[in-house]
Amino acid sequence: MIPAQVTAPDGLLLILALFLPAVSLLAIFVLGLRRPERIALPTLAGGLVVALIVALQVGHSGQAATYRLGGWLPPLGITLRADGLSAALIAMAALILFVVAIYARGNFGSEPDGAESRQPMVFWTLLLGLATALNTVFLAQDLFSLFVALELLTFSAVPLVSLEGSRETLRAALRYLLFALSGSVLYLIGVALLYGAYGTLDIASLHQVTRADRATSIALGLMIAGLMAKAALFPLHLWLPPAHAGAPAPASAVLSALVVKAPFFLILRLWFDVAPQPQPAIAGTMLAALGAVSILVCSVLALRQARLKLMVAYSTVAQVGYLFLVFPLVMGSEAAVPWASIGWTGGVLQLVSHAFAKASMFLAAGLIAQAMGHDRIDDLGGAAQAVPISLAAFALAGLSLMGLPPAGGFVAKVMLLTAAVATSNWWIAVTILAGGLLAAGYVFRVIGKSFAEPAKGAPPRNAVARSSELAVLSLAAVALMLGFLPLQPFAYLAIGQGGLP
Amino acid sequence: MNAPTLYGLCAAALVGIGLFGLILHPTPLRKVISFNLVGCGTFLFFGVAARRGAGAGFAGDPVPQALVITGIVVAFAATAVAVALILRMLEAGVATMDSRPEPPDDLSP
Amino acid sequence: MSLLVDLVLVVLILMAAVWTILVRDRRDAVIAFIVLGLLLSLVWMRLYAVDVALTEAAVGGGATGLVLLRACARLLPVEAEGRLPGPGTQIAAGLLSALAAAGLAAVVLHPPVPYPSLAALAAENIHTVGLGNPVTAVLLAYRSLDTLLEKVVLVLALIGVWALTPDAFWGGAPGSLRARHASGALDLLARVLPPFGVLVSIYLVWNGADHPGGTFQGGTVLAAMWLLVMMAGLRDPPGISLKLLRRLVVFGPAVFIAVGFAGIWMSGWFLSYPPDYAKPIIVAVEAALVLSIAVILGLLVAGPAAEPPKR
Amino acid sequence: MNLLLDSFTVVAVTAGLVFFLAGTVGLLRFPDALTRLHALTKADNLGLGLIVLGLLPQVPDVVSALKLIAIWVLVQFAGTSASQLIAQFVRRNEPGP
Repeated sequence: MIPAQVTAPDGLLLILALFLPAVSLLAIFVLGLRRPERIALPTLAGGLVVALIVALQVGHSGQAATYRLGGWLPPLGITLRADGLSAALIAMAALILFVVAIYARGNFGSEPDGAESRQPMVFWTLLLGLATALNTVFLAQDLFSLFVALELLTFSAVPLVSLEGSRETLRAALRYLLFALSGSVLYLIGVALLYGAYGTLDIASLHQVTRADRATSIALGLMIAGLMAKAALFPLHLWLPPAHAGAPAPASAVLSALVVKAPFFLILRLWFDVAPQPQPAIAGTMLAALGAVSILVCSVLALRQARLKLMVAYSTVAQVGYLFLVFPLVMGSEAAVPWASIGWTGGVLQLVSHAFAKASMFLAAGLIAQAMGHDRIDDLGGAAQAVPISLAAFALAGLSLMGLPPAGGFVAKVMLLTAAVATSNWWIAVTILAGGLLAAGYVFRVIGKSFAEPAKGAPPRNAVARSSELAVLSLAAVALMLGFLPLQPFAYLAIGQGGLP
Repeated sequence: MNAPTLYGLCAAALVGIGLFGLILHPTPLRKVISFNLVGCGTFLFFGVAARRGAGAGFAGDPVPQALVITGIVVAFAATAVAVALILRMLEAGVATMDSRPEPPDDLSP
Repeated sequence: MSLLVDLVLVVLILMAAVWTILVRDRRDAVIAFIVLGLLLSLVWMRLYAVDVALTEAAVGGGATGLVLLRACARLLPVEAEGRLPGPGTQIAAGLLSALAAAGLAAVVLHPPVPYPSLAALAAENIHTVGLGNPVTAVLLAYRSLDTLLEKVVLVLALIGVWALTPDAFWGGAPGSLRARHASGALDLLARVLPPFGVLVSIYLVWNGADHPGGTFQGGTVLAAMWLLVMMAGLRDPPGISLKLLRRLVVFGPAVFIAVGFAGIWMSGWFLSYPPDYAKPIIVAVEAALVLSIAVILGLLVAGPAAEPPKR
Repeated sequence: MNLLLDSFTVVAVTAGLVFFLAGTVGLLRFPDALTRLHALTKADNLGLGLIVLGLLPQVPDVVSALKLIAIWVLVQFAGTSASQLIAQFVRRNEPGP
């Protein structure tokens, strides 16, 4: 059973993507350092290099990179596989994690006496845990391994929410944990049913054998419902705003930019790679309808928040809603395969550009709060003078959320809009436009207040680290640069899709 | 009706009962217990798949059995984290009642 | 006749499950849940899944039950039972749950023919890893990635629990597990039982290569012995910054990852074993894991630090 | 010889089951915790002892026999300690006679 061929070096990099951060977190745990970032930062830099090499190799060879753990072939063994989409997403995750790490370097002050202290140790180990978890979600091809990956993600993300330890954040963390666990267990029931029906959990094998029968529909329905809870799709979004707003800024950035994207990525996988084709139109319409409600309701809620971080968190629910619009747009398109359709491409680009924009926005919100000593939107007067770079980053990231040129969000939303018009889904087109207007409302509200005169007797402003501000700006710049991509399906993302080599 | 089918129905009922508890109970500890019930039902589905897949000299398909072992341990870890959170929340709540309440909108940098 | 036994078990399980949900007192709910766990381990025996039966009894019923019971003991005086939602919500919840259960039951009643299984593939390949117990072969060879990642999950869960330590107590020890009215009987048990427990856990791991048993079962027994000693008050939980403790936690996963990387140059793939040495390597990995699992499970039960560190 | 051993097994195991049954009836029917405990421990010890004794002639080798005996001893020990603990709990919580 052990194949004779030697390992391809590109495949081996996938192992590094998983275990480099894992080894590093174990090292931090065992060494008990005063400054864990001295291990974590180089690891995340290494992770970025690994992810970029994988992405370049996939692009260069035009083929997905695969690795079989222990040499075992599926269905008995587990495969890691980086197709174009996975490669792009691990590169995205690695870049955001690295920049967030640079930002957070000075954030968790450590004890002067050389002893390990709680917040740095927990933050850095769990950040590395998130790196392992995200890479596993993006690369693993086995539905049960993906369950373990989701649990890795949950266990890394939840304690970050309550890092500060106040009662509110503990409550938010507990609610998040309960939602996440319920989602996992629903997903796991689906895994059990699929194994009972097909005797394999390997996605590529399932792709060829799934039938449109009752067991498969129930299994996929439960799995997608569970993942919806984890992705905070309306009406299962209640946990997200307090959790993402309560976490420290760098943790919020990673949670909003990356962690909620992982369950959506799995829905995408289930929908296009596992489910028997074509799916019932009603299912896709339902997901899109929930996405549309997410966009409208949570954008309005974002507009009404008094606190900056809560506003940004509600905006995350709204922006994740856009991702769910993809399903009817792809089903109605004339493209031969989903990834050749402009709707699918727009969805993926929305995922990536929102990740960069939202990471930048949360970090900027953190810096603004740090400088002003509070994050009440109405009292932000003077922020424009205090932290001009952060506010500029906030505004640039805001462009992406609104869908204005030249931001990445603009290209993504125009693609979705085009697809909606082409497939005559007018209600989706209207939702996209309305969501953009609402986003403009909440972003400009912050900008406007920040340029106001500071209130009399305002407390002195705290200084913020220049390196943190540059990190925030660089993320916003990436979100902006994505706006120069052409308005068409990308060949890169199609590499290795649908079981192609 | 054979034994695996019977246990399969039992698993379905366990999931249903657990989901009911998960929605019904307002207190977090009861939710955690209900989550464990759903977990038990889920694992039993794997057990049914294992028993039905008996063959090649094994009394059950070993793959789902192994998955269940992994799953049980993960569920235990989840329970431990949830319980620790519940207890800590309680302590924090008790602590803030007698100490000066902090202004809710101030962030410590 | 044989089906009658199954039927009785199912009825008992469903009674325990309903009791768990409906009983008012939360301690009663936990006890019903523990009973359910024990009944389920009987079910796993009836399904010829002895490895799972051992794990369910040790982890599912035992360790989970202990965590929940300890939570009850600390919650009881403080937190009141919450108010149940109104009848409308209750009916909606009931309908939703019934619908889910009915859908799942329908799937169970119509299994595919022939039933898919990986048993044949697992049997075909088991000689290359030299094991007799196919479940161990799945856990440590075919699907070793899951097992390895799950160890990382356990470490992260431990960090998650420790993250709840109040800042001033970081580095201190979890609160004493000593039972409030520890007695002679518990004391005697804690002095006499551990040597046997250690023996049993070694047996479970050693035996697990070829017969039912394995790392988790062994690790849980070991953890139970440690917890017994702590509950009798013979030892208190160690400080969470203790170097030895940290090393024990990391030891198993680190060995596993190292063996994984060694596999690359020994036999070509990450987490592969050279055919001639597969069994001894696997048993060595299990032995390393058992220690770490025992320590992690014990620490997860003990909870976050509750006293300032001793300087 | 075989018949003799087999009939010994049948008799001993049946007797053991009777003790378990008696213990269970006692658990259900006796009025308070201490007497219930009394019925349960006595009957279970004897019942398990008889079952183990009855099974001994059926085992293939000495190691298995030792395992059976070890199980009995451990259950004895655990049962005794557990009932001690329960009894102490009862005495603390109920005003004694």
